[in-house]
Amino acid sequence: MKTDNEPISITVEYFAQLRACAKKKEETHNLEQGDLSALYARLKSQYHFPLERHSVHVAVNDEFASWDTVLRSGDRVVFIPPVSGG
Amino acid sequence: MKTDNEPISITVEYFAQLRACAKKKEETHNLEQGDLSALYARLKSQYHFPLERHSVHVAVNDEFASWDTVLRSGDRVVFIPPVSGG
Amino acid sequence: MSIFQITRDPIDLASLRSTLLDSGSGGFVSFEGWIRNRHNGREVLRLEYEAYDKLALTEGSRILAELRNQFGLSGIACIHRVGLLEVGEVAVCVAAAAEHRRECFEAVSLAMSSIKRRVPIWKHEFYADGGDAWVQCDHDH
Amino acid sequence: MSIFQITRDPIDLASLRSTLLDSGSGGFVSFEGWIRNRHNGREVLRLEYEAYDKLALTEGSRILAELRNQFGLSGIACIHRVGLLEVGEVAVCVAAAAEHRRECFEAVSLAMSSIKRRVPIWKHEFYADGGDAWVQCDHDH
Repeated sequence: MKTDNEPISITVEYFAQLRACAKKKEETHNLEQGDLSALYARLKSQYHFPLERHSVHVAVNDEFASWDTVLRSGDRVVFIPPVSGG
Repeated sequence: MKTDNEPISITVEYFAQLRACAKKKEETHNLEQGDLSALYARLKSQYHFPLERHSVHVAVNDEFASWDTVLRSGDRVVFIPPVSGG
Repeated sequence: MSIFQITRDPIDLASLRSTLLDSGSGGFVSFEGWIRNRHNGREVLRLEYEAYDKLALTEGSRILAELRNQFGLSGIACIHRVGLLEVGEVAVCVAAAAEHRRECFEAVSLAMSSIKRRVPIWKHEFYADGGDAWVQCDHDH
Repeated sequence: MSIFQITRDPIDLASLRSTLLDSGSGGFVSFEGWIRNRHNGREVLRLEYEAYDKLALTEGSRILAELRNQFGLSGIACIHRVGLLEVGEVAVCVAAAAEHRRECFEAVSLAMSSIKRRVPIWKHEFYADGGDAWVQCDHDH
């Protein structure tokens, strides 16, 4: 059984302007356990995302999730910038 | 020049349930001068129209008219039962 | 552009739509009135619509022109069919295009209310039980 | 019946409509979103729509199923196009059928508002002046 400090591996997929900033469609991250807001803060800093967290939604494994969701190894995360369909 | 008592000739055209009651599409009437409400009262009595005047509209020469419009010779009158298009 | 038409033939929906195409418009709303198989609990076999053509065209055109101005539509059009119609056929189509969608929804919805209230067209329903009736729409479906 | 679809091909409007045909329905409303030649005063050359397909389908289907129940529709369907679109092309179509027309207007209008707010689809606009932008629709057109 994993301990709380064991690193996990997750996949992040990017869309729209976040993909343009990250310059990639998806990538795998190995990181300490933490929640979605910590992950977004890290990536925002790394890729200079122009969007504050409050204007972004997030999905884990293809369902909307709350920012305090704790990540588990194997999770697939998508940050959702303001949508503009229709 | 006509006097006020000279008889006039008008055409009446029937639609929907009024045509069904009158059993005709149109007819010519020679009558004393009078307004549209007098004409409707006369035809309602003659053909047993089931519609009171307040639920009927009327047009003269292809435009809506008010019931106190006085008829002139040559006028073409259409009584308009409750409409149900659409 | 606003056009009100009456036809005895099946309504050409594609042609109605194409008259409204406009590269400055981002929204298009179309309403179709279909002949239902039931009315007030009775099974409907077919309907006959009849119009006082001349005044119907005048009044219908007036309604559409008013709405076009009121909502700044790029266009609005209506075709109403008359004569014998079977269940499932299209009795009327109203469509509008505008910069944004809200005006289209409002205008088409109001057009239908006004047409049903003001345009001299009548519906004669024939039922499976052998009866028939001149429909009186006092309320607004 | 409620169906939400995403396609890379031109939207087949006639086929969308035919999935909703229903002899118990008297009203049918269809909305189309067209690519406009201008946005915020800039001349638009073309757009690229991109979708997070899996969640877009889940969320879109959820929206339509909710509206179908809420308004007792006989059916509601939506097709959203993604990929490169030119001015004048149809980006999205939502259509609904019901016994009476009011439910159709309400449902299609609400469907569009919810889709624009909740479904993960993004619009990338390319302008005649050489610029481009990811559109952010915070307000509701």
